[in-house]
Amino acid sequence: MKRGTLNLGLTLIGIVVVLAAVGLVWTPFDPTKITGSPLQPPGWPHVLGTDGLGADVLSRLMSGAKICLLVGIVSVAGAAVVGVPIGIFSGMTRGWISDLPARLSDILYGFPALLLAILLAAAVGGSTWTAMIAISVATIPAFVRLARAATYQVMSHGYIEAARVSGIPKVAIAVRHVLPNIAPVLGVQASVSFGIAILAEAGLSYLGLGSGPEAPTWGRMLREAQDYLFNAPILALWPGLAIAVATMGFNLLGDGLRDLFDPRLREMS
Amino acid sequence: MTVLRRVGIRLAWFIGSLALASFLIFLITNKLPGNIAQVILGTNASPGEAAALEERLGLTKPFFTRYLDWMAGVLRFDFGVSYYSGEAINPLIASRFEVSAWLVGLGMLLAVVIAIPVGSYAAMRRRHADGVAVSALSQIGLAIPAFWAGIWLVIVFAVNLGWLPAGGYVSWWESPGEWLLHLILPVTSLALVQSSVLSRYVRSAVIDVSHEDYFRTARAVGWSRIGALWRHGMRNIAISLLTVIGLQLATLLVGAILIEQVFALPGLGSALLMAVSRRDLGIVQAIVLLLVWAVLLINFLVDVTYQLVDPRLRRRGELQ
Amino acid sequence: MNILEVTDLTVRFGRNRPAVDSISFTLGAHDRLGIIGQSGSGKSVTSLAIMGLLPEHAQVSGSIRFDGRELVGLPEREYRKLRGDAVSMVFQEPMTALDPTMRVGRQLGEVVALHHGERRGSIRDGVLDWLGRVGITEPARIADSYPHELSGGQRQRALVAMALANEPALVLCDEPTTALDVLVQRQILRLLDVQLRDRATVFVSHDLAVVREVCPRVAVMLEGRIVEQGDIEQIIAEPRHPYTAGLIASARIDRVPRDQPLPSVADFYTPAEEA
Amino acid sequence: MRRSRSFLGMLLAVALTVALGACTRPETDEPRGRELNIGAATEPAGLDMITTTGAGTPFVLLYNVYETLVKLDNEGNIRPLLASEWSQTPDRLSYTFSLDPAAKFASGAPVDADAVVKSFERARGETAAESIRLKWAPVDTIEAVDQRTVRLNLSRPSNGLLYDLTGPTGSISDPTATADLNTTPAGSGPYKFVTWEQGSRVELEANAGYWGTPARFSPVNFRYFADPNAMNTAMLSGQLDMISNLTVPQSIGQFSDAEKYTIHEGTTDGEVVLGFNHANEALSDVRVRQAISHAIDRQALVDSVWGGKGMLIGSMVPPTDPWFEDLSGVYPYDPDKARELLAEAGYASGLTLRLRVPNLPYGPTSGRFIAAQLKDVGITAEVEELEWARWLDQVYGQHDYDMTVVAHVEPRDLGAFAAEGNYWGYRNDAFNTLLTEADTGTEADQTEKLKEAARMLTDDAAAVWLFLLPSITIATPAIAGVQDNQISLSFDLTTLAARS
Repeated sequence: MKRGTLNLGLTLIGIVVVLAAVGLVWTPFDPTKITGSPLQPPGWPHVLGTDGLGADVLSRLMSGAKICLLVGIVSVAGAAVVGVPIGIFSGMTRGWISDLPARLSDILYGFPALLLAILLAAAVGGSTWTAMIAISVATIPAFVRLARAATYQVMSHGYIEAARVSGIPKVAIAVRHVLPNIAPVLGVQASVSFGIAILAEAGLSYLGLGSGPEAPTWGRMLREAQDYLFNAPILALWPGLAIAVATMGFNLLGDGLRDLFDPRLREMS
Repeated sequence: MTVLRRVGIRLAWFIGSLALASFLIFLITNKLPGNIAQVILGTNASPGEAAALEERLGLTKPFFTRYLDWMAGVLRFDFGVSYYSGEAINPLIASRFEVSAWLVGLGMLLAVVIAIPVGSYAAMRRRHADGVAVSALSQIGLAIPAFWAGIWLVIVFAVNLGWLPAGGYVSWWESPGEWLLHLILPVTSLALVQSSVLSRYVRSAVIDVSHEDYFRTARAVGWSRIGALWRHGMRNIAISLLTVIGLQLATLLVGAILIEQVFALPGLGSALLMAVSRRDLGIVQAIVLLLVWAVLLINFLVDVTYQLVDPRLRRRGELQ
Repeated sequence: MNILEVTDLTVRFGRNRPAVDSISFTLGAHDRLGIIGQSGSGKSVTSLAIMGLLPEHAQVSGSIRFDGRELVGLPEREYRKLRGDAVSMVFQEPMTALDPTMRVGRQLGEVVALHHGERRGSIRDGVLDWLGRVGITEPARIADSYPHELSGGQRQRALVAMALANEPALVLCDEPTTALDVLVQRQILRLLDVQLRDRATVFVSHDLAVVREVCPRVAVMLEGRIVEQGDIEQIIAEPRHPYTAGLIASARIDRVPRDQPLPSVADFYTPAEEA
Repeated sequence: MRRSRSFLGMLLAVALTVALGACTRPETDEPRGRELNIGAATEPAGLDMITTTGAGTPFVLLYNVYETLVKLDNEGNIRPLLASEWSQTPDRLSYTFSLDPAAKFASGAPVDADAVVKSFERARGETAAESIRLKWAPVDTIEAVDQRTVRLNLSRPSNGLLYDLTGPTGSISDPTATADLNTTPAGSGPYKFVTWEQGSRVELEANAGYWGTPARFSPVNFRYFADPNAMNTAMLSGQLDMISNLTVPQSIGQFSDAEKYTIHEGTTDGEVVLGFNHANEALSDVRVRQAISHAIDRQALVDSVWGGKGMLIGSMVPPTDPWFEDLSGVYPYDPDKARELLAEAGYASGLTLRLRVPNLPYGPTSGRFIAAQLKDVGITAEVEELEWARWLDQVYGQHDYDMTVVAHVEPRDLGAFAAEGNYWGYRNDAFNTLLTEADTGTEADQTEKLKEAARMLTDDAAAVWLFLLPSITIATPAIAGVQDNQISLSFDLTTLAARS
């Protein structure tokens, strides 16, 4: 039952990863070129048909899969790399200096990804990177808070107290004791954030704040499909479906992991 | 004493955050490349004309002078006038806020009304097929982009069936009936996703609560599962659920922008997008400031409530 | 006539070894039975089975007859009427067993209102009366307090009052004193001793000394089975099962010479799997 | 707590403003005519025709709220409006206009020579937008000969002046109006301004005392949509009576039901230009520019990017201008020729260029299309989509680009290639001379010289003219008199009528 969630999540992610991996070395057609007449229905040789310009939808979907994973990985990793050390530091110290990161991340929390992306896109232009950075920055507070709370929990354990008393440097305690102990919680958060990042990228691209025409991300494809909703609604189906599958995969993975680590998570959250 | 002191410290942080946030907002918006003069003049502009317009709009004054001018206005609740149209910003934001408030408020209300029973059901029946099915449905709801759902709702209900308007907004004061008709689809698409988020939250909270000792006590004195959940479970979920809803509300005011775009609703989010695209900084700053402050305020209120109201949580708070 | 007859009661969770493995015991209308065993022995599951509060996925077989009525398979609707009225339970965690968001008096009054809506008008008086009977000195103030404003002992007293408010015929006590310090433990035991005088009681504990104070009869549970039951003094004097002997020895530190290691259950009994 | 209370106060104030604003909305009990809802894309930037530039303002106000002495009809002819007749001296240095004696403003004040002079002086005065002021450059003095006659004395002959007077440059405002014209327009047209809800709509109502043919609709709402698809769905669900211009022509099929919609297709002044940055080394070579011209199958581009609805053009002149000449065949689609030209120019091994497009409906898709086709001839185009304000700043302002795509929607904008510091970095003295000669010469001279100038741009491959934006107006069958072409800056409501 518990494993079911995890396995389903992994299967869905697997589909996306395979699409992306194959897309790295081979796509049926060049996704940036016009290889057929516009708006062909699914068939042969264009398995999922062609888009409004006549490019192969499957090829673009495959090429989009890798960008989608890239967006997820970069934005989640970026947020974790910044947020987790801050959270651990804040969790290991006492006094106002411990509060500072929490309050700063509260301020940051006031800027949702969309707001950041709007400002960022205006500042440096909309692109896949803009979307990744905006999503990443907006995800930082979640990691800070979680890492901080989890660190508190771990710090109350006797062996950490012992390590501190015996003079082991703080950094070593953080790396050797705290990090491994809070890793499961962070893993769950990462997986959930991954799903959110994919959705956010789609939203940003829809508004024209995300990936440009050079990158056929799923959000971008959805936006382009908008113009053909009535002639070829199926164009809006594929990227929408892909987004749903990927997001659901990571959400389910998060849930599955949570169930797996359940007893520890319950006391922490 | 200690509680008061802790609240005091929190208040100081809060005021500091407000000030810092306002400065950051002003800084960021002023560093945006491109300027209003150019946008107003379009592909017709000559450099001299743009410079003259900038001068006229007061954009050539030093940065700090402008920041202080702006803050002085903000504290008197006067956001100045739009560079773009010369109209006062306050009524503009008020009318935009009205739309967003209805959209987000009703959307959230509908989401809560759906989420509490659905989430509770999924929790209570989590070992049964129907409970799992409900959970799975909410998973799907979470994974579908809200704007995508909105697009399909428009195609089905507005375009094909013609039952409801596809977009636009009619004020309640103009025609309550039209107001409602125009809000049904956008509120529904917002609520579809929000109710998935909330129902999963309710589900896990209900599961947690049903493992609590007081829940077992309630059952032992004769409450049914539903009765115990309603009488003792919901009371305990309420605070954290309200927190989640409150924070969601603030972020949704802008987050609903995708829905506003799909349904051509003149809300805060689309006003922000429009103002940014025109570099109408006065409006951008006003909206961003209000939203960020709203989030900070809600955060602050939640913290203080935890400190004052529920000592059980305070102890938890001390840990953090 | 016996108020409670448990016959061949077996409780199973999934495909695991039964948590309670065909146990039987009986209880007269004013009897008190102690059930003793370590955690995981099935003693708490037994009391929850009697209350009908086992998780949904538990499979229960055998028979529990209360006042001549079969409880196994009783519809939830009927069961609900018994709980808190004819059968009630005192739990071991006074710190968390009360709803933190509701005043104590209200929680107590609710138990009465739930089963006896007709007494609606007199509930407040009843609440104060009960709080006084369980030894709370300022009933009115306590009734208007939230659980976190009470001490552990006061909370446990309030829980006892909740369990007794409807004058149940059978009270199940699940480690009611375990979480309290020794002094308060003593007070609560004395209170229970007085208040449970006219009722049937099942008293679940891991602590032989505690059980000995309130119960004349004891059943020893191990791995879901009752390994011996009977008069408590007799069992202490002549334990028949090595596990019982271990329990007794480990409870008598005073008899251990200073240079000897403290005895533990393991010195007397080794679980079959590990042997 | 002080700070947070002031914040709460603000929120409260917001709520109050909402409530009060809504309660105090003027209730008009006058009988209203048939309502007309028009979907539009470009919102006004302000309501004063003289100080605001941008297409949104005249679109709503010109000919509807404000009138001009002469107006441009949808075939490109100049017709009388406030001036019932006008004449020009043989030396072409003086225009005399006779005002229609019936003409009066919505306020009831007469449109007399005094009002016209005041409006014109304002239009060329300090406060006017530079682009408008510049149009008055040939005019020396403006005089009121008598109450009904106005004379313009020119310092040099100008062919463009009369045409310019049909636009915002020549709009006549009510001199008795005291309110700020930027928020409260005051003109003599068949409609009066009611309200502007920024980002949402502009409402006009019939001017009950109009001096000419009365308005046939009231109120008229111009509703603005940031997302063209939202505009389409609004039309499909019956919320709009008209879409002023369909900006996603691919979706035209949605309106194919002739029972419910009428489609009016015509031309506009909007040339969609693939602009080159002539400061770029490769692009300064005419062979590279010609190669690119040959490498793009423009018909295929129109077919897939603009639903096959745009007309192919070869230079910066739309077919409604008198000096139009069909130059669309000069650079036929010929990838081999393109590769040849590139090799000649020394780029046989390839060339990488940045193609920075604005995020307007035609931008990203044509960017993708062009990049795909240039790839075939060995040019790598790195497509980047820029938000409009950034495009204006970086491409238009700072010339930071190699290639870009943008529609030039201003009428008679051939001169853009002659402007000092134009964003293409294009400079051609012979071309500039032709333009000056055209403006000062006779009407026949003008046509001849401008034809030559347009041809010069084409031969030089100064840019690639991808296509001419079509005017696609969708209306319900109940609306009659919808014009096919959209070549003046106005969305002229006076031609429209309700079919009963």
